[in-house]
Amino acid sequence: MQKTSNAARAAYAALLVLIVIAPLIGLYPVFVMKLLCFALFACALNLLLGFTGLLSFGHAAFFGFSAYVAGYVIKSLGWPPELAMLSGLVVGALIGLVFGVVAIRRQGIYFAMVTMALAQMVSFICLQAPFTGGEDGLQGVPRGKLLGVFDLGSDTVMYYVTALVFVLVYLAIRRIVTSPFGQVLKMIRENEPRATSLGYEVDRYKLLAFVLSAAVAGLAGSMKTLVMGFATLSDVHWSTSGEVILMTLLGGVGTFFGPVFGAGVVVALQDLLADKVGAWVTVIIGAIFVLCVLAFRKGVVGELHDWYERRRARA
Amino acid sequence: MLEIFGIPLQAFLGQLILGLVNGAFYAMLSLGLAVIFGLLDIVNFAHGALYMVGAFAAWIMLDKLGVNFWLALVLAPLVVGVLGVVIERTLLKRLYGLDPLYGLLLTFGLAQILEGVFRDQYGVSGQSYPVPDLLSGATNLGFMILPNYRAFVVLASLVVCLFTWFIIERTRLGAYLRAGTENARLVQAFGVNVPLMVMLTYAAGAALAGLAGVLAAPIIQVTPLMGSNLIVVVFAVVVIGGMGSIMGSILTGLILGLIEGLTRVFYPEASSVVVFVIMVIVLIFRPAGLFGKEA
Amino acid sequence: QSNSGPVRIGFITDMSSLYADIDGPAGAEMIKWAVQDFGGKVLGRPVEVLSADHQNKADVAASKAREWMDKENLAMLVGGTSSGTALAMSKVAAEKKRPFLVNGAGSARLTNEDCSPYTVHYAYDTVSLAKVAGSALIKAGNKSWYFLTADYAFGASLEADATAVIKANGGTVVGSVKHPLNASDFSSFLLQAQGSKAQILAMANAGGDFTNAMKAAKEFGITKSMKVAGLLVFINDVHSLGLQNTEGLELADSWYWNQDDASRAFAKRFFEKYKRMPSSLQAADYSVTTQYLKAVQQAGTTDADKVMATLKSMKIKDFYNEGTIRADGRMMHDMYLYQVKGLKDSTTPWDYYKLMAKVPAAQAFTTVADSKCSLLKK
Amino acid sequence: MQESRLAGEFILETQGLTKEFKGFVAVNNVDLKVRRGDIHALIGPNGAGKTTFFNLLTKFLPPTRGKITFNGTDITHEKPAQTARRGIVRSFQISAVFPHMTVLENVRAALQRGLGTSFHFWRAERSLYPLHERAQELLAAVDLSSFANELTVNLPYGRKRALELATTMALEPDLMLLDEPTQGMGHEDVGRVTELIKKVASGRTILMVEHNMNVVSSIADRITVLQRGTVIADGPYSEVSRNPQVIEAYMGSADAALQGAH
Amino acid sequence: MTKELLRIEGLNAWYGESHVLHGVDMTVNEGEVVSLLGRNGAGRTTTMRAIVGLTGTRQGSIRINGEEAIKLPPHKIARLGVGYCPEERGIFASLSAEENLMLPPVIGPGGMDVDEIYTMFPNLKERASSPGTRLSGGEQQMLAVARILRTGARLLLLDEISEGLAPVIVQKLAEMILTLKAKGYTIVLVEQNFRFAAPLADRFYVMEHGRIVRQFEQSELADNMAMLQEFLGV
Ligand SMILES: Nc1ncnc2c1ncn2[C@@H]1O[C@H](COP(=O)(O)OP(=O)(O)OP(=O)(O)O)[C@@H](O)[C@H]1O
Ligand SMILES: Nc1ncnc2c1ncn2[C@@H]1O[C@H](COP(=O)(O)OP(=O)(O)OP(=O)(O)O)[C@@H](O)[C@H]1O
Ligand SMILES: [Mg+2]
Ligand SMILES: [Mg+2]
Repeated sequence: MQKTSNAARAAYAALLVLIVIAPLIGLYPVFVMKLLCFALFACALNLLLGFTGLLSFGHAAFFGFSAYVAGYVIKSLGWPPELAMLSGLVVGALIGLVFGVVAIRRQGIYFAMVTMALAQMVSFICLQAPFTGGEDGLQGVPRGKLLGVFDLGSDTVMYYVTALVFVLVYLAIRRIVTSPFGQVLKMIRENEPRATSLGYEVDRYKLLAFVLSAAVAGLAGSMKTLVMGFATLSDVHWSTSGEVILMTLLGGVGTFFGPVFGAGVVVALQDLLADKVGAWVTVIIGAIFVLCVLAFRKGVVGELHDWYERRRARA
Repeated sequence: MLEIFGIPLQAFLGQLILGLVNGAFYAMLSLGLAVIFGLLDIVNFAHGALYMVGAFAAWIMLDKLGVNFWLALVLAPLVVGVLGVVIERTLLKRLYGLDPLYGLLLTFGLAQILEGVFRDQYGVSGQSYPVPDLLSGATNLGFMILPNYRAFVVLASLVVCLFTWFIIERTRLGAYLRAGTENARLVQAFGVNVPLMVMLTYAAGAALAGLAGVLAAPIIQVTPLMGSNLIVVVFAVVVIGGMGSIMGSILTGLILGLIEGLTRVFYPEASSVVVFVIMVIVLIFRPAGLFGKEA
Repeated sequence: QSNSGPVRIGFITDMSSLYADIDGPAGAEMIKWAVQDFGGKVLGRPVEVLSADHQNKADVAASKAREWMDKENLAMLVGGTSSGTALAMSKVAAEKKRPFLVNGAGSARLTNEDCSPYTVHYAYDTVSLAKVAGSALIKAGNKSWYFLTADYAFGASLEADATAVIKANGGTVVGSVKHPLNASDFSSFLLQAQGSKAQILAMANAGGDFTNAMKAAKEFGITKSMKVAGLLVFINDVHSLGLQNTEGLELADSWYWNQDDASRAFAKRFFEKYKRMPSSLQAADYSVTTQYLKAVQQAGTTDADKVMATLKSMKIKDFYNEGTIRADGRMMHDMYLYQVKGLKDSTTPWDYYKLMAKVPAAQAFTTVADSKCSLLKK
Repeated sequence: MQESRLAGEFILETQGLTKEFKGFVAVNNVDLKVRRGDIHALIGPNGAGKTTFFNLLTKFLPPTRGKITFNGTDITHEKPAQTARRGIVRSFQISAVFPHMTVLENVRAALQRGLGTSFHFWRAERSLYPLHERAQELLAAVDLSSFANELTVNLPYGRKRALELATTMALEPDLMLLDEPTQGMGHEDVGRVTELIKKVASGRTILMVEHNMNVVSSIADRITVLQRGTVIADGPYSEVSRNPQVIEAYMGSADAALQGAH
Repeated sequence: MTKELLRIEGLNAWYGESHVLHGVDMTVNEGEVVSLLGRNGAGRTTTMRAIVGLTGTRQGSIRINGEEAIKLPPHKIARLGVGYCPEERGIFASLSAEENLMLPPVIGPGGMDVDEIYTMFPNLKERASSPGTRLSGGEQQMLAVARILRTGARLLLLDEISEGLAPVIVQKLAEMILTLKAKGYTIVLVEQNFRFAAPLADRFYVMEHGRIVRQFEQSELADNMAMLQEFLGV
């Protein structure tokens, strides 16, 4: 297991401080919240891609559908935000279970394709189902009061709630990866037939990993609805699945912090560049994809980690 | 009037014919994908973009240089093929031997780049390409009026598909291709110029996409997004047919076109998703696809 | 909302996707022209124009709008094409209390069940399109209709509004088929339409979807057996289809470049820059900006509530249109029914339309009695 | 009843076990009995069906016909992981370790299942540390103690096989299936691994496929010879190696018989 | 004067960043059988792969039939008359056994014909139409060897060809190598199975840590047994 190095510890401390003071140093809180939601989403994908070795090209389904569910329970049923988040998590896990049962038996490229196809169906349901608002999406979802006390209408309160959820889930993912269960996932990634012959029913482990990942993605989706106030078709579109892969890849597949970094870069790019360069955003995002795959496959964080290790080895 | 499940026979037949036209495009595109996946082990996400480039190439040739359809039918695939050569030489070449997922991701990025560039240049509202004069009429089939051009598309695609199938499954070159699929280095060590073969394969796959693009241009608007709308469906076709299976992707392409046509009769909204439903069902019962060999 | 520093106006529209030609970058330029022509300043403060692309995505539109209102202290927002994005931005504007002026979006919900005190629907809406085109066609004896409808809010409301008009005028709707937004191939939908044997094939879609469907209808010989009605057709669509494909098509619009001298002057200036004629939306972008600046001037503040009150009380008149803004935010202006000319009748470039009828505002838009907007009930 | 079966003489029995591949019979009606505590070798010419037979036992392939009984229980229709938990564990023809885990973790991976916490995703890794002691013991048994914290990829080939044996032992199998355990090994390693197998065999049963007759002759208690999917001889080495049919089909000319080619 | 068919000087090779061969020198004369000995990981397979151009980076000189091949890509090297039978066999799953056999292009005259091959390996004939990787381990090994005998390559690089084969087949292989030698083929044998290689080779090279550490003739074999014992534990 990779031990937390001093450098990593320092980086985490810095990050935590940054998260706490972000709104105080003039960062636009809605932007940072959006970033954290996508970071969560990317962490969810990474749990699967990085730590189980399964590439899902359909993660937007969990993220997006849960986003709708959260919006629906708040807007139409008047549920409080904490229940909305919870329902996002649960719904994500449930769809994950369905997807998992179908897809888990396939590997590699096939797995990617099957998840993509299943996600297309979810996206179709979202287009057709009456409660999603079709092409227009669910708009104007109020944030409400957390636990009946904290008014999330204030960006600052909402921000700290989001940050707290993020930190907790991030720690939870770390725990999952190093847990006894995480060890089995690692075996599966390294040598699946061997894991089977040791008596592990790998499909069940993969399925649980898939469900956990989907649950986190669902939570991220419902958080996003709370933060932004809407859920739309682009949340379930396959290009969102592509984007979250890019985030993970850019930051570093199989590193803990990589997806967070990747989400930061991609969200920031889209935010900063959208008005300035128009269609070139797509070109730039595409180019980053290409560059990542060609030049730093381990992602920025992965490469940094390697570089640090090498330097230490030399010293 | 004769009816099938409450649908007039005429409408039924008409939709089948139209499904076949769509199927012809699925077949051509999935064939190219299968060929590329076979030899390069790359799921070519850029395939849709290459299809789009093919259509644009034809449109630009007509618009700027006055090149007619028949000439474009040859030239545009060539252009796309050359683009394929460039892509293979500069980018894909560096991925051989890695996990195929990297190929998927790289070409995904590539598709975005191509699409973005054309969007910047031409917007998304679409350009129209006239039907060539020779085929401009329509034939009254009794149950529907079928534009001659669409009949031509089906025919042309069948010819192209069968030709490609023959090369791959029945010639020595094809045997190299199939062996190269598994262990290109070893085939090369036997004395086969594999890098050249790989390059030409990608170029040929790209050219097929380009050809499909040219054929599509007179039917639909030529827009930068035309490829990305189609590619996900074509992926599903390839998976249903069995990844890497040549005949599988041709047949599945045609069949799914027909099924989609039928869906349009019974539940039009679902026509865009029926392919995925079928894909899931097929994979549950035949994990390697309809025509795929067991893994 | 501070009272010093620049006055920022935002414009969020489809700059790159389906409707970019109808509105898009040229629309943004029109807003800038309006500001320039106004002197570049209002209340002694410089006016700045921000613009952004929402790619037809409601989420992108809403978050951009929110960001500008939070971070840039935006004074007013102009919303471009597509109903979903406009509805989303309208919610944000209401929450943040900023004037939101809509041109490109069609859905009449903006001033009906989803109305807001800060939203103005300035150009056309689905109700007016339906009333103008629908009633004219029915009067000409086309009683049975079949709809080809884009499968999203705009298409649905266009179909619903048109259906109401048809029924009210004694016509019948024999069926409809929904197609996905941005469909690539319409042949199968058209085949179904043809089976219906209706007199009119009404296209409740727009932009690329409309042009594609129109082309295919021609190709499959459907135009021979049915008359096609485009419920939302812009001059750019006619241009790209060509007169040979559109001759005789009747359509409703709020403005045409060749309707009077003022319009022609504006169009000439536009043509010099873009080598094409402006759409009604681009004209409306210019107009709505000018009117807003006038209202600010008149109110002596950029305060949203005061500016809205002024806008709703003033009389509006310029080359684009003439009328007043109703309490629900609906700009009440005349609408027009045009018919596309044949190749022979078209004498100059872009000379495409023949005016068939002018429909007064009161008959074109939702009446106060029919509206569900609470702002009208007070 | 159950008791007496468990203590039965034969740990594994197959009856009429058959596997056909599209008309080609790879394993044909094999009745094999493996005595508890034996090292039992399965030999035979190439393509005789040895690996296929192993695949049937471990459920990697479903049999076309026949029955497999393990410790008196019919396991013919169980899943691979199930048979592993019953105590049938196989090692692979090619070395199969977890390359990017340390040697210690590799062994721990096998021990972990016994804790029953493998689905506990909320527990810390620390909860696995108590297993280290046993893991170290196993590593010591195969002479790998000094490699415990090495990444497994970096081990030489022979050490990997040793590790694999340690991992297999960690599962406390009643029956170990070894498919060509010395394949691709240098002479030194062959010697070491042979010794190891002998060592781990105490207290359990081993069924192995092996082409190296030196190894077979030195450790196997009993030998079954398979040809074209059928058993052609069965018995102790001294007996089988003189069987003319076996010499003809497998061992080649008589001189080489006792030595094998190695 | 015997002709040098293969001459390697100062050959260095890397897998990614790991430097595996550190200056290998060896020569093989036409018509000779040369055996490369060494422990697991000594670098014998790497040497073979370097000759055919399959390692990552290579430096030094490899002359085949007098032509410098260090800069050539694998397919050009093969065309100089080299046939390579890889350690991992390299049987193609998507090709039938027969297609596998027929796959390598004929690069020169003098190859065996298919009947001859089938007589030598009857298993292959029987399984001719089944997919390559459905053959048993040993059958695949036979196929891998048989495959390069057809091509007319005169320099055969055989890596661990006796591995996983029944003793009876190993004996046949030994006979086959003698036949090939009699026909004038030149052979480099890499073998763990010393007893198989010992009687066949004319000369031996011993490798250790990516270098050649010893070289001797068949006639000197007896004198070198002690040394081999030390190196290989034979
Ligand atoms: N999946 C399969 N499909 C078809 N035939 C197969 C399959 N697996 C094995 N065979 C055939 O069954 C026979 C037995 O194969 P098996 O691998 O069991 O042999 P083996 O005894 O292990 O031989 P070796 O000593 O060479 O490893 C072979 O002829 C092989 O070609
Ligand atoms: N693909 C590879 N990547 C990195 N290192 C490798 C690779 N293949 C071999 N090596 C290393 O190169 C060294 C030489 O290996 P090589 O395969 O040439 O040895 P060998 O003498 O053939 O031994 P063996 O008996 O194991 O076949 C070994 O240390 C091995 O670990
Ligand atoms: Mg075997
Ligand atoms: Mg070797």
